[in-house]
Amino acid sequence: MNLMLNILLNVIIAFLLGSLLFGLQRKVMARIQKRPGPPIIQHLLHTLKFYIKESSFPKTAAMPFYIAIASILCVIWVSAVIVGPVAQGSLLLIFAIYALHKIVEHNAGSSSGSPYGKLSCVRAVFSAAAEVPLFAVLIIIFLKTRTMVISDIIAYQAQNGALLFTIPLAALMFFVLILSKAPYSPFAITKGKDIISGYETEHFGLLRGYLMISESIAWYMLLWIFLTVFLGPLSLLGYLVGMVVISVIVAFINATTPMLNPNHSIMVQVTMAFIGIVGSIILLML
Amino acid sequence: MIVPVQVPELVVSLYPVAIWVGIITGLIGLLGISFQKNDLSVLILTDIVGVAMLIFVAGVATDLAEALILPGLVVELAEIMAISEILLSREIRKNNISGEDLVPTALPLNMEILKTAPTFIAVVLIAYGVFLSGFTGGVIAGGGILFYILSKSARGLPVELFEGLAGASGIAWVFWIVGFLLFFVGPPFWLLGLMLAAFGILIKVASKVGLIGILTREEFKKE
Amino acid sequence: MLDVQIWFYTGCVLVILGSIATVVGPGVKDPLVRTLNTEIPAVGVSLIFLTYNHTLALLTFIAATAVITLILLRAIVRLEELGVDL
Amino acid sequence: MNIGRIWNSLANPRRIPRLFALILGLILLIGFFIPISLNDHQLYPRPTPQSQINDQNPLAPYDRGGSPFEETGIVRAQYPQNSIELGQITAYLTPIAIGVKDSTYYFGTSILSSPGGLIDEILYYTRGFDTILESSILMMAFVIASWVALHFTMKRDEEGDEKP
Amino acid sequence: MNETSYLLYLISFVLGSVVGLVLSYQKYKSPFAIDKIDVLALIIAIIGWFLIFNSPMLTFIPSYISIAIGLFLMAMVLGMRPGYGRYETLIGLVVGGIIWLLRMVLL
Amino acid sequence: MLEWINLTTVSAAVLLIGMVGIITLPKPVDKVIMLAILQGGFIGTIVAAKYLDVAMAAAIFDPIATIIFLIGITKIQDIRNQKHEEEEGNLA
Amino acid sequence: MDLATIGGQLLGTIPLGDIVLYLTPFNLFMFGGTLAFTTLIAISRTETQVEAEFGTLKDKEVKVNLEEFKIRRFLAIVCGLATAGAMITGDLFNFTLFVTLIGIVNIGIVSAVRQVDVLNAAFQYGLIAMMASLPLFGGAAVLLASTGTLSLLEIVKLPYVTSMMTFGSLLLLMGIIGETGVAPFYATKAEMFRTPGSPFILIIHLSSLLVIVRAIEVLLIINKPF
Repeated sequence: MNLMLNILLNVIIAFLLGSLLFGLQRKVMARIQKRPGPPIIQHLLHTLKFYIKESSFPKTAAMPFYIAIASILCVIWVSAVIVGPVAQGSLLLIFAIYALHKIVEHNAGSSSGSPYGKLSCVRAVFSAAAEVPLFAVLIIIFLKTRTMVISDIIAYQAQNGALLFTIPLAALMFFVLILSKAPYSPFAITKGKDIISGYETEHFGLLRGYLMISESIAWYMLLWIFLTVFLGPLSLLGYLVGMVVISVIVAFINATTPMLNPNHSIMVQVTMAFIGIVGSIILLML
Repeated sequence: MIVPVQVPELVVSLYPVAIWVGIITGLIGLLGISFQKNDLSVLILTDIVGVAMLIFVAGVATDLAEALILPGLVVELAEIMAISEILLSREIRKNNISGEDLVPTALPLNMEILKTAPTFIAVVLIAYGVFLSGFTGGVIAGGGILFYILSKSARGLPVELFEGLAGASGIAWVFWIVGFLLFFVGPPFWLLGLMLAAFGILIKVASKVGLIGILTREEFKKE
Repeated sequence: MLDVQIWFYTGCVLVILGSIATVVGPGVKDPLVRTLNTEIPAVGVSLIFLTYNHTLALLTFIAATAVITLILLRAIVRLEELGVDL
Repeated sequence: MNIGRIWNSLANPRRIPRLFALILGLILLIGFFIPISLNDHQLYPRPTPQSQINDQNPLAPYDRGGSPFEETGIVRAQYPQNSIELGQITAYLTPIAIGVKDSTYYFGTSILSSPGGLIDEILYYTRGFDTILESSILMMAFVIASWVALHFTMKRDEEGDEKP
Repeated sequence: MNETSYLLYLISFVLGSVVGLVLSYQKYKSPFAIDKIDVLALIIAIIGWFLIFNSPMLTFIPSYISIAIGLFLMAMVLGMRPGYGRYETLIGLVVGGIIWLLRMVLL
Repeated sequence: MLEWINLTTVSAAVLLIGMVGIITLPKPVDKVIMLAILQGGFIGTIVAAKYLDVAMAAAIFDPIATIIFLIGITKIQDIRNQKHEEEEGNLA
Repeated sequence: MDLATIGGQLLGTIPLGDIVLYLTPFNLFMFGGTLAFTTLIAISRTETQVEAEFGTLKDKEVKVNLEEFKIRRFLAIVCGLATAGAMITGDLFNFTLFVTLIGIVNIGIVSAVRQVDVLNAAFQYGLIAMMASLPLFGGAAVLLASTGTLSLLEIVKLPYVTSMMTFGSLLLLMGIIGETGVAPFYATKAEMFRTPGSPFILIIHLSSLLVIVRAIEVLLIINKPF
């Protein structure tokens, strides 16, 4: 198939499915909390809605940056789709993209000049400090499979069985990473409702639309990586089912837990990462 | 054979000792820092940590190791300078909220050596530094300039010199970059590249170190 | 060869004892004394450089130590002037 | 003490350098328990300490052979193919340096640290990029220190209008 | 099931949800309908789920088209305004599932 | 026994004496004097290694360090005395 | 062991004497990303913080004045370039120098502010940066001593890993953690972000995250786990 077409196809799939999963998540959370909840399509409609709304820019914003940052977020996640499902390139590259995502998250908050965005920005730095140790997951995967290239990891799993069963602690750490990206999660300190909408507070109209598109793609990509890396070669139906299952689990956790105080959120993550790393290394040595 | 193929045995036998000494020193310094409450003391103790780092590098005892010591030294010097300045600025900010103006104490020193020696020592050091050239020469010549400024308390240099010196060092840095590129772009002109690099960095470092003297000078000017 | 060993081990002794003195030595509550004590490890390191014939590094180190001392003393004096309690 | 409080105390910037120092110290301790030895196949090896000066070599301790513009000195670089003129610099002596060399045995360091000499070979040629960074670090530190000094520590009277 | 048909399914699901949402808002004015089953919605749901699970039974059209249509119809019911279309979806799922089971067992 | 007395050992001894002196003597000015002894031993060591140019540079820089310390000590003492007087003045 | 299993196929090298920079898709992406951000920062103006005042209903605008703006922009650009360099360098010592440069410039970017708390955080961060020079340079030196080379392209070819190499890379990691402020050392860094001047402080965050990602690659190259 034509490469450009393939990319386009995968990006659109990522966007649509990511939005639907977010919608599903809200629905599940609502049902757990005994509310009817919005339709599953709601998150997608929200995203599209912002494209027909008027865009306005705060007077206090850091100008070219404030606009550019929203589109950069989009660009980096599109490139994640290219590296991931399309090219099956290096896992390290995807994590570089994830690091850039943290940076954009941070700066989207601070470039507007709003105090809420600023708080979100400080928290983004906090939380980045917590999520970085989780990159140790990469090292554990590398120790196990001796490669960083996604297609090789898939081949390894096809031969030796899914990694989920051989390095479960790494999978757990990665799951915490995914959890921290979900809205309303105990670790989502950058988007906590105590700071309105976090870094998105001052982005309206078109820019907000960009942000929401990228978030949907990001969610899809994180789930995709988790399924690919830990569950081995899957059919498209398998991906679909896996993503729905993980989204529902995440929704269940989010619905039943409160948000943690920023310091505690970080240290919980770090402690888990520490246990995960040490435990995995012990498991590998056995 | 002037240069051996392998590292001499003496050096190999000394290496573990050097590393142990480095570890012990680093340990002492770091433990000292971790139980130290006073911020200024911590700053001084980081000097010890830097010493430990230098031992680590020196122990390898090749020409390469020596070439690596120099950056290490520079980093230490540069960071101590920047951080001590930040500490000062923090404390001034913290204490100056009431708006009272602090008058620095005048230096009551009236030593003979401060009147006669500086010019001579400074000239010797600068001449020697120019002869050495390169980073070492820069530090030595800069030390000479610094000492001169420090000692000539009454005849302070005008503040405009600050910008001028800073500009000179920027230009010198560009010389150095040009020299560096010349090595790879035009290998036959290596001698020109060498001279550009050696004297560019000499001027750069000397002016930078000399500038420290101007930072200290303001204390004396207020007499 | 014995000379080399003597320099090296004297350097080691100076470095270790000097850094202990800097951390817990008598009177180190006074930052001035602490800075003075840091001169001992500096000389010790110089001896180690000498052992390995890093003479150029040694030359630079001697000059740089003087500059570092100056910077530290400047900070100490200014802080003393401000009368701050760190 | 409960764990939440310990975690909270980690958010205090003042404690962080101390904590870092402690952890770093503990990691340094590992160094005592592993075998440490110097790999004797090093790049840029140098002769036994003091051997050159004991031989009354006027270029000690940095004599690496060669003569200016004619013969290259001996330098074992990592990638000789990337440095075409390797060894020329260490063999080069300025005219002043030649004069000093002929008159005394004990000025080798000075002679070979004036342009030419092994350290220049390494610092400017084979590892020139390091030196660029090194001088940039110094420059940046200076920009910072002088900026802070000029605007805050030296000018104390003009800042009354803006308080933190 | 390649990526193109995957995209087709997604789009038909989304479109179905949108259509269902819009139509249901026009049809029902009150926010909640408790225990009332809409027959039309029920029929649509059953056809939808039937098509999703049992597309091979309709040999005269390619399966990806029938699944897409099924998803569209199913989503129309599933995507109705909050509080509507739950029981219809459930019944449709059960019916579709039973037919699928029977087909699996019998054939 | 006598063959042990050469420049190297003597300098090493001077170095150690200087070190002990710096650590143990209580007054800063005494410490500076002991620092000068330490540096003397250091220069002796360099001379024993026959690097006269380095020894020269060290010989120039060491008094500079000493002077810097002296200036610092005098200044700090001055400041402390002033503060002390102010406090006494306040008391009176 | 091959570089291709980590960052993808080797695309090319830039030889500068002994220091050889190399490019894989991974390095290239991070290099390009950093440069893009740096360009954006260079052309942006800063945001204005609006803070509520106590006691009245007025707002207070916290702005970055022009002088401060210029110096911080300059330092931010230098930091961006240093980060870009650290992404593609193939020499250990060069890498540590880049990291050190990033560290000192980061301190500089916040040292120009007026809030005491931020200055305090900058000072504490500076202390860590200074201490981190011990593990950074020390780690590189230990690796040099045990392998006899500093070039990553040579280290990757070595068939063995000694415990000394692991020790060296552990030190290196500690140094990078210190310079970049990873948990549990995050507090000094995060506090520095409370000041206005958004595009410039962005680069602090950018550099630390990318350096950490790159450090993973370096550590994997040194400690070939098989």
